[in-house]
Amino acid sequence: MDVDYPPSAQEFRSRVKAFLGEHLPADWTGMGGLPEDEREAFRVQWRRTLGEHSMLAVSWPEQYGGAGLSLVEQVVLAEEFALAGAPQGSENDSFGIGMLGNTLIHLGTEEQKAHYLPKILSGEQRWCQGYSEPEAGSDLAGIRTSAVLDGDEWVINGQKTWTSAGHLADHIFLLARTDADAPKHRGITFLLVPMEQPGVEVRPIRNLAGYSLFNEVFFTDARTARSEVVGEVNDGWRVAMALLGFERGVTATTDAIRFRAELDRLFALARERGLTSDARVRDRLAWCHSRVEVMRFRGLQALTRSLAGQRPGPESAISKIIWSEYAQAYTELAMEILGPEALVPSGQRTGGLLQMPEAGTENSPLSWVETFLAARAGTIYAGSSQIQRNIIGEVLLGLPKEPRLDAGPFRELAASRSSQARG
Amino acid sequence: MDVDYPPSAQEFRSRVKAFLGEHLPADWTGMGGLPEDEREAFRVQWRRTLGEHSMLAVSWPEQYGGAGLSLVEQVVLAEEFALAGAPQGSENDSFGIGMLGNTLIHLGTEEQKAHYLPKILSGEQRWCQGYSEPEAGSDLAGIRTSAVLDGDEWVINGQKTWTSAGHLADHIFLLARTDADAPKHRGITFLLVPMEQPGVEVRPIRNLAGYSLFNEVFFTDARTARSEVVGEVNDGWRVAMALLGFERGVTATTDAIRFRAELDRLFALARERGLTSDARVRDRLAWCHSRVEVMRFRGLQALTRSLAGQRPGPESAISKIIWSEYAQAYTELAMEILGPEALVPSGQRTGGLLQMPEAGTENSPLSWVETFLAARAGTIYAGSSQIQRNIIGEVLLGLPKEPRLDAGPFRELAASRSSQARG
Amino acid sequence: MFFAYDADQEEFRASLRRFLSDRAPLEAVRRATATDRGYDVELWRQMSTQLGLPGLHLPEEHGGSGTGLIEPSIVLEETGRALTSSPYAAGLLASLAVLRFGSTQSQADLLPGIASGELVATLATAEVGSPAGVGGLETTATSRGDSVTLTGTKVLVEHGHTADVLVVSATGADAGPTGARLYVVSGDAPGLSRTRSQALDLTRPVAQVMLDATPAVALGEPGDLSPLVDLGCALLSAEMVGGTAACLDMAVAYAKDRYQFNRPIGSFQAVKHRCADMLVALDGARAAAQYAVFAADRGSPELATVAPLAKAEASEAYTSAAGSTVQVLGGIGFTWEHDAHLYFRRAWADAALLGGPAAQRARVADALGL
Amino acid sequence: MFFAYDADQEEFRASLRRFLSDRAPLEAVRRATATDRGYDVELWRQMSTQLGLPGLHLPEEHGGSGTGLIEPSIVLEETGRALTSSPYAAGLLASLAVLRFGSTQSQADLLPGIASGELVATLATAEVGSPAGVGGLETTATSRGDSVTLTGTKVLVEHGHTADVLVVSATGADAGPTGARLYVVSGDAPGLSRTRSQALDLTRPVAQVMLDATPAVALGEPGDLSPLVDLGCALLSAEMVGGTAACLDMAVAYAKDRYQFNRPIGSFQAVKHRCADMLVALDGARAAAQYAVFAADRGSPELATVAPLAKAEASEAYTSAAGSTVQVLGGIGFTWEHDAHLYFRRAWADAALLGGPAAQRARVADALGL
Repeated sequence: MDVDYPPSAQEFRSRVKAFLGEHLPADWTGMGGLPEDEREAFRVQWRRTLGEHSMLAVSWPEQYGGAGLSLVEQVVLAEEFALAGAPQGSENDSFGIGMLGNTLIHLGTEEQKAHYLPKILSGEQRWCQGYSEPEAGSDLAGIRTSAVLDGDEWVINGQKTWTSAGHLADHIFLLARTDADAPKHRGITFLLVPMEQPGVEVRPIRNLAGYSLFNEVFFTDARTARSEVVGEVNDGWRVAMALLGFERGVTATTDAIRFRAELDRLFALARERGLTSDARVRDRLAWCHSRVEVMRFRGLQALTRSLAGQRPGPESAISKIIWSEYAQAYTELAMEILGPEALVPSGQRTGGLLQMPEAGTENSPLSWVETFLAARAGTIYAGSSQIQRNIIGEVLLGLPKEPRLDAGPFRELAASRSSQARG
Repeated sequence: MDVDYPPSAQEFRSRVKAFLGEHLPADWTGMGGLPEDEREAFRVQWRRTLGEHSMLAVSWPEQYGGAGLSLVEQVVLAEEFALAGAPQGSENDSFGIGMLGNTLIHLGTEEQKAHYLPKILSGEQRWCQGYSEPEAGSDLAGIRTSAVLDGDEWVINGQKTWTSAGHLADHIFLLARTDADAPKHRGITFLLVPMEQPGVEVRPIRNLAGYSLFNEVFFTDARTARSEVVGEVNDGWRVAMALLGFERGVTATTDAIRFRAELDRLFALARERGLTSDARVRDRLAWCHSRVEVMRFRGLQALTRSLAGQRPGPESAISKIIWSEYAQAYTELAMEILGPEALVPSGQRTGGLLQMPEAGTENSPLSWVETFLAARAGTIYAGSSQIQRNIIGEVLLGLPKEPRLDAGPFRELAASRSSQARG
Repeated sequence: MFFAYDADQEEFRASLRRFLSDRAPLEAVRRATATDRGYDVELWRQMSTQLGLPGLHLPEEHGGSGTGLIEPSIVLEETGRALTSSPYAAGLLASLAVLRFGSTQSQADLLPGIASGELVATLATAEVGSPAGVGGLETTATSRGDSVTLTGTKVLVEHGHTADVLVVSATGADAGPTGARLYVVSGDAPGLSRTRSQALDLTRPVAQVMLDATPAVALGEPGDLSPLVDLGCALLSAEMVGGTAACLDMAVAYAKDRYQFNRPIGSFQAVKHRCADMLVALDGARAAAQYAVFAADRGSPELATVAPLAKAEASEAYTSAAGSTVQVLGGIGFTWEHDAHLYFRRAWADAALLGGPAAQRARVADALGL
Repeated sequence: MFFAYDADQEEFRASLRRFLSDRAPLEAVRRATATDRGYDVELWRQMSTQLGLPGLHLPEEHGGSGTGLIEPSIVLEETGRALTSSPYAAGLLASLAVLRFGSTQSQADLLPGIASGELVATLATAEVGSPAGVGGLETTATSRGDSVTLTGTKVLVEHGHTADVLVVSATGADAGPTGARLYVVSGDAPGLSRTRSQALDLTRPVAQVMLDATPAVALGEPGDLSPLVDLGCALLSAEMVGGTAACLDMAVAYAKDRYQFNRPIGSFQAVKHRCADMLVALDGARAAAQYAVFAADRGSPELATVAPLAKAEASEAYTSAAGSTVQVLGGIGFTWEHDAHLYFRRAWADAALLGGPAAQRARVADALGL
């Protein structure tokens, strides 16, 4: 069955295909097919091309310099880029254009929109996100980074962590505690902070595969103007939650495309090793196919709901569980297929994976080992599997919450934690 | 490797083997090999034979009419009986001889010992156990059955459930709440109660396979003498916990023997169906073998510790998880092997299974379907898998408990539960 | 159209769910299946005449409503949820066989009666050695002049002991290149003996049907019967999704209501996360079953991979959910009186029908050319 | 004797654990493996001379302590727990090959040096197409008069780039009925080139060893080398059990210490039960590994089923525990600086060595005559 996209979307798809055919290099197989030392130059050039053809801030209205694409057009574009293995922008664009840009468009002041949106789009500003802290992981609302007004400026102290692309950024949007006497979710403010100042220090975090894709960001009397608040002071939790929703729905169908490409790679690996006739491996490969198909079907359902005007909601917790656990399962199967080959894996280093290799990456044992290692992160970041199951249980099924020990003013919680830790 | 039992134990093993060879019918294959209508008569006759040869209350000291066997002798006897598929007594004996008898020997008064032990041994009294209640399952200490002193008698009101062999019993040992103002574990008393009185009613519970192996027992102003307390008044929780320990260790090695017999049956089934060459089935069968071997190895370790004088402890939670989850896994594999044959399963009804079929049972599809259904109970009764994992986490690993909502006087808990249920 | 039920379909589902919960709650299902016939004839009459279910998918010229397969899949999902015992699914599959393989004559003979609910039809294909019943058959058709007789034994025939007409697969000289062909046998034909079976699944009556030189009529020309298996898998998946959802509802309701340690047990992560896992599996199985039905409805060639895939996903979701439900319910879930075991039995029975999850995945691997 | 370690063995284990935790904590392991040689020579000297580890199991006539295999398994469990990088395991397996297959002369030549720790020996058997390295070999021995040369490539040779002597399996005219025979090659032999490999497992140096007409001496007579694989599986299981226990300790300590939502995360059942599952798997794997080692120690024929079984159990326990540990630790467990990934890598590497769990279960099924 070909699920029917609207004719206008299919017409747009042809245009995107034509654009990609025209502008991608002739021998293009994906970023992973480029020599490592050519990738950065390609990214810069490609971003410029996208900008010139209004294919960069595709979700922004045209009045802000965006492409003003409809949702289904955004989806079609994302699908075709995913199929082609072409990036939709720089590593900072998902934060600047996708998250902050849309948040400002919905919740920012006119001044903020006028000031920031052009700079984000032009690439003059490169943004990153400051949410997690060492003591606030699953319990994100337990953040301790503080912002205190000093005249017309916020003075920021604390530490953020797991800041991806932080070393490439010059601005950060972050959550800071601005009222420690309020309950934990109520005293948080969403701030925009320049990073090129003495009070901000970025240190890379090396991940278990040996790559530095994340950073710690330290704030020591760092400053930003009093006006650099998105939403209301002490209402930052709501802003952060709203932000999460803006980009969802567009990527509903691309996960399955990317996992399909990975599965094709795995099928090829199994065929090369002569293992497709092994009944156990064969069963597991068919199971993997089923999981990727389920992602595709669920993606189409989600997209259909989005096109009908429904906002994506907590059901994304189900998607997160499915893809992140599948990512571990299929890479473990790859390890089984490789057998002892995985122990001294041949091939090129990938340069670091957030989730899976770029399209065009060689089908080498080392690429699989690095994908396998990277897959451990999926069940941890952006809400661990434990947190997702809480959401599914409590929000989708209406099961009762656990007894809470973290009500009351944040100041007291922080103090009680310290005394418990000593005790 | 033959793990070495002490020479004296091996000599005793020969005697048990000889006894079984002499007294079991010539064509004996196990209780399951007897026609259903001959089983009861055999049980009665066999119990008499055991009694005549001091093979009944094997764990009791000789002064109380027991066999006075050493621990290793008890184990050897249990092993040989399990290998032969011969019962060690009646269905009530595990409660009367195993649980209550040993509890009285350790914690009973001289009068209680003198009064009860001979009657238990002779079969004059048949005992059952009254612990669980409809509102007190995993939370056993939440029992509501009350006992109130009225002169020289306790007056008992409430309901027990999951009382196995209750319909065959004429006495029950039970836990009753005797102080509702104490915290929940502290106001419970261990009582001995005759069942042949107007205030006690036994109703069978039909299980999901259609058999009645358990009962509800209702108490309406039932009475027992003031002296029928084991241990101290309001100290019944400790008595109940002590009771759990008395028989452990003896059965450490018999689980593996019984699961081995089941696995041999499964291997035969798979061979009959021509499925041992299917790589998936073959892998699962080898996995089953590994699990049963692990039970055997762990049993030998547990026995070794017992013989060295260590009391069995919370590590039995690990054994419970292993065997109960394995029981579901191997019976599910049997369902896979049977395929559509399981849907209209041919064969004799088993008469009801507590866990697995008696030795000698025919290797029929119906016997497997009934074993498969019965296996669902193992992860629920005697402490669900959830409770076992709490024990493993908290007692064996020292992980912190959850916030408790059930401290304070039991009376208030019961009241708060009622208001929550209304709310 | 995009990938969702439309508003009419959702309304149809809702009204059917109300109807079944009013008219055929589980205590009524238990009563009905305990009768010799195994279903409530009056309920079936209402499903047929009042709701028009058996003819939904049939062409209007034969008295049907011409809806395609999506509406029938909704019926199956809801009857699967309610464990309704009725000859609906049996008639649906039999009529799909007639639609696909039947001559104009046999369609005109059979479909109007099926559409009205007056003719109870069923598919008698499975044999002991052939779970799907479209190949490797032992039941044999013998032609003598114009007349055909069948000899063999069919098992797991839904409502086979009461059906008015049976669509039977058989091999024989006229079976064509795939070695199997469909025949129509009347319920009162000579040489036909049929017995209701003692089944694992208590709420779906099945029978063993023995044919001994039983007169039969060829349904149409010989042809590859395997698309029937794919249709069966797709539709069975929808039914299983309904049952899985019922299990989850039951477990969640109990977890909210049952207190231990002065807390609802659903507030414990051990229970909460087990319920969450049930929903994750259900949601995936539902998407797969829905896609398979949509593919079947369109006659898409994707059906050959999607149907077995959906059957495998739905089987694992259902058996796992039914087991988890018994676990969450604890002791009460292990009793005859509680309905949990009815679903547990249905789940395992459905999972084995037409081949279990591993067999389905083997078909997927074959179809992928692995 | 019954099925437990005796008091001396327990005391030996405790003192060894203290020694390793004082002398070779994980930061020292990281430093040692980052050197070219890949281990700390001074630590190895202490393990050899102060603790006498390499000779534990060797006969007293060759300078050993004659303990049997249980004590070496304790060493492996503890070095597995500490991820100690040393040529202990390599020398143990090489010396077991010498004990089992070596002539009196080769035993006298090699064992005293191994026992004293002065001669670092290793087993070079695995090839790309032969993980166990005792059959299907491509490395070939060629005899010319009294001299033998070997040609071929060995992989995954523990400490192969530094070992003084390598015990190499090869096929050839003199290999006997099983097609494989063991030879001794000196580390400075001509035609020998060896390179340390970039390995998944960061804490166990392995090398690729290429032999090009390299002079060798037959270790003894030809014979069936498969018992070496069983010994290897049994001993590797002990090592994996040690690593599994270290993972569990790490996860539990963190779960007690880490607070989120104003509670230690170990008080949440999601974390608590995951840790409990780690202990369940560890406990089973430990029993299996211990039994396998006891069987190996006695030369019991049970070893042929028990060794692969133990290897499969230990592999699944270790890989699962290492993954769970990363999960319990959350983000911090995903960093290079934290030690969790050292165990995660070792777990998966050990699981693949000598064949993964499915391959081991296939061996079990074969041995059971299934």
